[in-house]
Amino acid sequence: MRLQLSPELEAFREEMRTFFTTQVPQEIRDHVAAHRELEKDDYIRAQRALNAAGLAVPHWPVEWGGKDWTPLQRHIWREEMQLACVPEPLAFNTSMIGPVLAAFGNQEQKERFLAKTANLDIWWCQGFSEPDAGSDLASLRTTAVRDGDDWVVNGQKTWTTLGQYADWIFCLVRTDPGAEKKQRGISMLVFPMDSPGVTLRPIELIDGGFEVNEVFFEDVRVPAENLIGEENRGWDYAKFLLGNERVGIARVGASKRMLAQAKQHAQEITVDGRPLADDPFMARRIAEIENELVALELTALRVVANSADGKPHPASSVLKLRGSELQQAATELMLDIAGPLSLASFADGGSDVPDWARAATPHYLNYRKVSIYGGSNEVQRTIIAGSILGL
Amino acid sequence: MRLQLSPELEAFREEMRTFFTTQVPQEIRDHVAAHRELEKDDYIRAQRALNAAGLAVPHWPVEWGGKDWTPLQRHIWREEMQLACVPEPLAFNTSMIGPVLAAFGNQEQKERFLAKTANLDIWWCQGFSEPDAGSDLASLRTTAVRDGDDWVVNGQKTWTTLGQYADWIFCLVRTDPGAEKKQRGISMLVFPMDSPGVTLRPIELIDGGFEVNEVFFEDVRVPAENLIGEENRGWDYAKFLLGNERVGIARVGASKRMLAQAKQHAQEITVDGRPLADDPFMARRIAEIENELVALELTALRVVANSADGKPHPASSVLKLRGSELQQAATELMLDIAGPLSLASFADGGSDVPDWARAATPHYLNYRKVSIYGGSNEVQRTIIAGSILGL
Amino acid sequence: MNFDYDSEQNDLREAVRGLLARAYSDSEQRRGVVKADPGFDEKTWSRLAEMGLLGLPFAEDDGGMGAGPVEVAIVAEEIGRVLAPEPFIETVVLAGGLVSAVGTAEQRAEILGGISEGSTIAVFAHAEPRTRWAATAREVTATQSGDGWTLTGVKEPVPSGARADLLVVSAAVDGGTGLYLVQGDAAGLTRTAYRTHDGTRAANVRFDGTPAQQLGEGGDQTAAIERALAEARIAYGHEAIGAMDTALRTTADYLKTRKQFGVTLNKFQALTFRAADMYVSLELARSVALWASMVQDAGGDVVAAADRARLQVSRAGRHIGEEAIQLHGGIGVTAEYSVGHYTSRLIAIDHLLGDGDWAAARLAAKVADYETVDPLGAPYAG
Amino acid sequence: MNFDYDSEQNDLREAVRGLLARAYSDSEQRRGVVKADPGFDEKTWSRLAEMGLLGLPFAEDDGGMGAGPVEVAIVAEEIGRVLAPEPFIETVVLAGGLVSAVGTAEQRAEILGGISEGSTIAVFAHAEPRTRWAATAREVTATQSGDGWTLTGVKEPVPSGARADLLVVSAAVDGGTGLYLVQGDAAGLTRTAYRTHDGTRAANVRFDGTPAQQLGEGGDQTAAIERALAEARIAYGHEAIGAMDTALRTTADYLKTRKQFGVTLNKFQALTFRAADMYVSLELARSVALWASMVQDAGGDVVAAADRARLQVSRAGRHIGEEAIQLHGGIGVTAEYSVGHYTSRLIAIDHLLGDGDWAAARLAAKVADYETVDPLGAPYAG
Repeated sequence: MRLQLSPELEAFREEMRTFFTTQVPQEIRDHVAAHRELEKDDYIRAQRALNAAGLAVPHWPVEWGGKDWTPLQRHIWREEMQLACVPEPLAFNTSMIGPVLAAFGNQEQKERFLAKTANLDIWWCQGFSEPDAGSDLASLRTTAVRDGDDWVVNGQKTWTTLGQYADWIFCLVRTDPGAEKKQRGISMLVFPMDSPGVTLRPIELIDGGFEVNEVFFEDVRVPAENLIGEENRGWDYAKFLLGNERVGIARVGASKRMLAQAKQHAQEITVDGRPLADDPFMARRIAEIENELVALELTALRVVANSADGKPHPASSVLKLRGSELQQAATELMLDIAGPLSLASFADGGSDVPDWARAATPHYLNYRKVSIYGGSNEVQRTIIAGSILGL
Repeated sequence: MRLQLSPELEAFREEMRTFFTTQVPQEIRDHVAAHRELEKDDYIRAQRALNAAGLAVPHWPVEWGGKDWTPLQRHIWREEMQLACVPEPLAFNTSMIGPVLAAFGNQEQKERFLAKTANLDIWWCQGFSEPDAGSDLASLRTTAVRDGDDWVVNGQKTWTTLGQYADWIFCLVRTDPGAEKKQRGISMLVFPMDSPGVTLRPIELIDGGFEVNEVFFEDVRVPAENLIGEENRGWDYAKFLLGNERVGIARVGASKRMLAQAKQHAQEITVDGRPLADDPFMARRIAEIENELVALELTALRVVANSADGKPHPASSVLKLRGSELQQAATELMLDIAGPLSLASFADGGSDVPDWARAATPHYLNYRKVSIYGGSNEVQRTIIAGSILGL
Repeated sequence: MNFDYDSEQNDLREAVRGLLARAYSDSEQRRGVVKADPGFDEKTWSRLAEMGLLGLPFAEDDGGMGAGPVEVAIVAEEIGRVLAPEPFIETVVLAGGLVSAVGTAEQRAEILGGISEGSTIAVFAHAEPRTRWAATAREVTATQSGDGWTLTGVKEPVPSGARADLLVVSAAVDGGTGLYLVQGDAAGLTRTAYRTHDGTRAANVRFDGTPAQQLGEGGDQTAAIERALAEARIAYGHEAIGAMDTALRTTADYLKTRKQFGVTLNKFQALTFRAADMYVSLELARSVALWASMVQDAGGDVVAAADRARLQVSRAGRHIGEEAIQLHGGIGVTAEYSVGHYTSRLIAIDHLLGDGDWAAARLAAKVADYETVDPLGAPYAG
Repeated sequence: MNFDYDSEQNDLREAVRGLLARAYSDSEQRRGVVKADPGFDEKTWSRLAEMGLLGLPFAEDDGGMGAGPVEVAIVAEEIGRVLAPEPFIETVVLAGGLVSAVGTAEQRAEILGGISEGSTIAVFAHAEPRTRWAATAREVTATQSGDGWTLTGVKEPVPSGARADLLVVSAAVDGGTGLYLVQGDAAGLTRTAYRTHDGTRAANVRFDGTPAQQLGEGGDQTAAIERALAEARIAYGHEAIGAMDTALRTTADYLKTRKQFGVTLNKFQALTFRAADMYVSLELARSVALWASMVQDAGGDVVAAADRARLQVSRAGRHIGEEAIQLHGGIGVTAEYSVGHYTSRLIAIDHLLGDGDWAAARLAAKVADYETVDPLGAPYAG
């Protein structure tokens, strides 16, 4: 057991920190810090800045731009990115379809898509969940029927995040309705969002924002060469994709950043003329969340330090569960620091309420999602009880 | 809606308070206040003092010593008793077998048992739970087989509280193993604990005390007239008995008493020369528990004020659940006030640690039981989800 | 001692429920209303007036109905049940309450009459960008000028502050905090309105030598403000109870109908137990809210009772609001489904006039002053 | 940066586990041992000595093994796993740690040698009836008499205080708190032993002009005490991790085998989810405990790290200890079944040397002094 990073890793961390804080446009990082919604162009500029330096897809195979880093290096890379408020490379591109294409796509598909996917020249969105297939994804109903050289896709997807910006969609479709096991009749297709028969309906969220969509398919014709991997093997690719980078979801760096902001704002808010930060209850609440974050970060480090052999450390299932709880605790803390000012959520010019306090409630409401998406906390508990405790 | 008690009820409350604080031996009430184990004789003296004044079994039928009080009067009676640290009349006698005998016993049984039961001339214990029939009581295995004028009982009971003091036991036994519904083959028998074939084994608890027992039956012969009510109707009597006085289990008065003691002890403990009570975190913790207790007491009042018609108010299922949680919160508070002194649990002469601090940890450990017995908190949640929310 | 509504109170409850059920039969209807300024439905406001609800607590001499806090609580709970966005508590309980408590006979007759008829929407402009749930004013100051007064400074956020016809304004003045009346069209008054997350409106209200009339006979009004805030906290508590009740019922219905893995969600014990815990939180909070109204009715210590209700309702609101979304899953965070709006409103209520931690700190400061709490005795029974 | 034991550490772990598995193969065996004074098994103590564990952290020149905090942590975790009642942390980490930190070469050689051989049981007599987890002494005072010292006052509770051959005693002296050595058979020493709820022993230790020898060169030893207490908190944290690990495993096994309503309890999702939450608490606490030992090993701020470990382990211990009993039901509160003893020991550990709220208050006092915590950086990396 050793606490310190090796000199090489210290240097690596310094290199990442310097790059993220100097080479990614400041105004984009300011948007992230203030929890303002990013424009499509902000995502693209940030990811291209990373990609130009070879830092967008370090976990990909080297021949497609990967870095052959250790899990610990990837962890440091991600944490420093979050601490510096750099928008992470689009997960749909870099953590989801990219790795699937690299692992299961044919050579032509790799050459056609991977470079553009890394550089966000193609913006991908995900077509997995359906109105009646949420946690129970395998019961999806969208169908693809072979017709000549095409697949004809009909059905509906939902919760498609940032679909309004997407050029292409990777989609789970049922290609064998007769399969004895419903998981076995599913394939993965990719196609342009502007294909005839694709329509998109934005869904407003309780914070007033639009980040998810319903996507409808009506006789969408998809060329046969857009099938990824083998027919009816889509479920395996989906599991591979969803299991990918489980460690990243702890989002410790992002929560640490929020907590640091909370401390600062607690200094700015005054109660009877004294800073709220001097209130012992507020200090104690911050200290308790902070200690939980230390525990989470150390657990993430245990996981990455031990998962060099590839198979995920058992404790990794803890990361999504507690990571989402602590992200929510941080947003709730910010909300309560704002206190009466948190009412001014959509104030604009002519308000004396600071930006961060205006953003507090929408951010709190929006973050209710983090314990639901990407495998709800109930799913995580099921995994822990089943796979780890054998219950 | 009206807050105040009527003048009559105010007078009633005053009468109860005066009686309990002047007519029940002080040293017994001091034992209760200090959470010291009571001697058998303490229970008996306390109950006889109440019974002499007609205050032991107010909820029984008038002809057997009952008072025909309203639920609110019974609530006040119980709360004042707990606030005054008066040991409550033995539940096995007054809340369990007594009401069952009064409702379902034959005239001879009533005359034979009820007066002695009210006066604790007979000490009853309960023979319901078995090693493999806890929450799932209906699967009990103890059998009674008819042989001439007797029932012959074989089997084992457990969790028999204070069985070591008991003169008689009321017992659920399987009299029809062939019944299609297992609930339908159960009868209730009563018999002396010194009957040949009855043996008792005390079970030590984690606080070092002995309050529950295993009871073994080997060919115990019970005269046929000791069957209560009808053969194979025992399950109905058990449900009647367990549903009895659901309101009492909130134990608000007892928890209020503990909280008052906690406040006092927090004044006695010094931290860096200042009373622990001045620590803002301690004050806040006390205030939060106290407010939960106020909420529980008001909910209990809502229930009793509305259940005059007999059928229990839906919110009554909340009382056991939250009542046990708050009893445990109060014991944990006391434990943390004692802090380092809580280690001295079994100190005797020659210790500088005050009695209350010595008792804190055993009391905390002992009170883990209150969320388990009398229908565990899991059972309570099942009732709320099912009967109230229809889930 | 009893917790039952009498028959008139039950009738009132049914009448209010019926009126609001027509106005907000579903969440889409409310969404439509709150999209446009002023963030509520003027027609519904008139109907509330026609039913006499806007004058409910005011003395009959002042043009009101002379009803008590329990009747106000009934209306507030029904408002919460459907998230009616009309500023009932802001206008009737808070602004109206202050006018009826400290106003001159003339002011009472004029203002309370107007509120009761629905012709005057008055709100209390009290919160300031740099104060936090205080009963006093610091940033807006009042200066005597001739026989009138002028106000200078900023109030924010002021619920319905831009729509209001009349502002009751707290301002620092020699000897404490005074109360003043400012007309919506007064000179030197700048109001900037914005939507709040719960669909209602609030405003930044800027006074710049704005002419104002003193409310009542003057002097330090901190005690009157503290009391009015306490009565409003109790009323908001009842609104929250109504909202929690609907959120829980909606969640239970969803668990009964939504299928995953081939079965309805109520087959998952971990979910039904959490719904049971929501019920426990709701019923405990309901008990304290009802009690606080009875304390007010009995003339007891309404400020202390309001703190207790605030703490209990705040904890319950967080618990139920967050669990209601979580037990729904993704649909719970969409604006197209109802439950998230309840969570949003519960959070708004919690940050109006003091949150749970704020109330807990106030209770903690006094906890050593007494041995036990007797909710039926002093200081609550009056 | 890595969290893996090296092969020697794994061997140590296996050896300790094997030794303790023989000594405490089941909960009844431990029950038998703790029934009789001194509350632990002297034979097992000798075996720990033979394996070199009682000299583990001491310098080889002082008769020890020169091992580090990670090795100590491994022993502590194995002790917790079976609730071994031997006073390893009290004697080796706390008393031994103080002697090795401030003792003269002569004192170190004599005392640490005796501890390593198992011939001397030394404990730190520090807690006082009227102080609360302080690093200083108030109620026991030291007075110089000739070339020696005498102590007067009371220490309580002192773990294994009556059995100890040697007491390391903190006492108030001009200029702060000093450390003194008192022999078990010293004149004017009265020790009253009693059982504690977790089966171990503690004592009231009364000094009445009791002759004592100064430990080390004298002067204020508060810093050394603070550090030794921190190292003991970390070691107790590992003992708690071992105990929680067993409590969770025992609970999971019970859920898999215990039947109610015709099925095993692991068919009840509400129960399995709670077991999953216990696992989350355990693994998070384990991470901080391991980290704290690494901070100590790296020469970082061990006091700050110990506070973090204390808070995390305390919260986890309450959660897991209480849930372990609740998920078992009635059998969990009996002394005849193992799990309740784990809850009892976890509570004892929590009240030795400072509980979770105590640690949280210490962390809260410093939380404004820095922006973010970097557990791999200053002040922890040394």
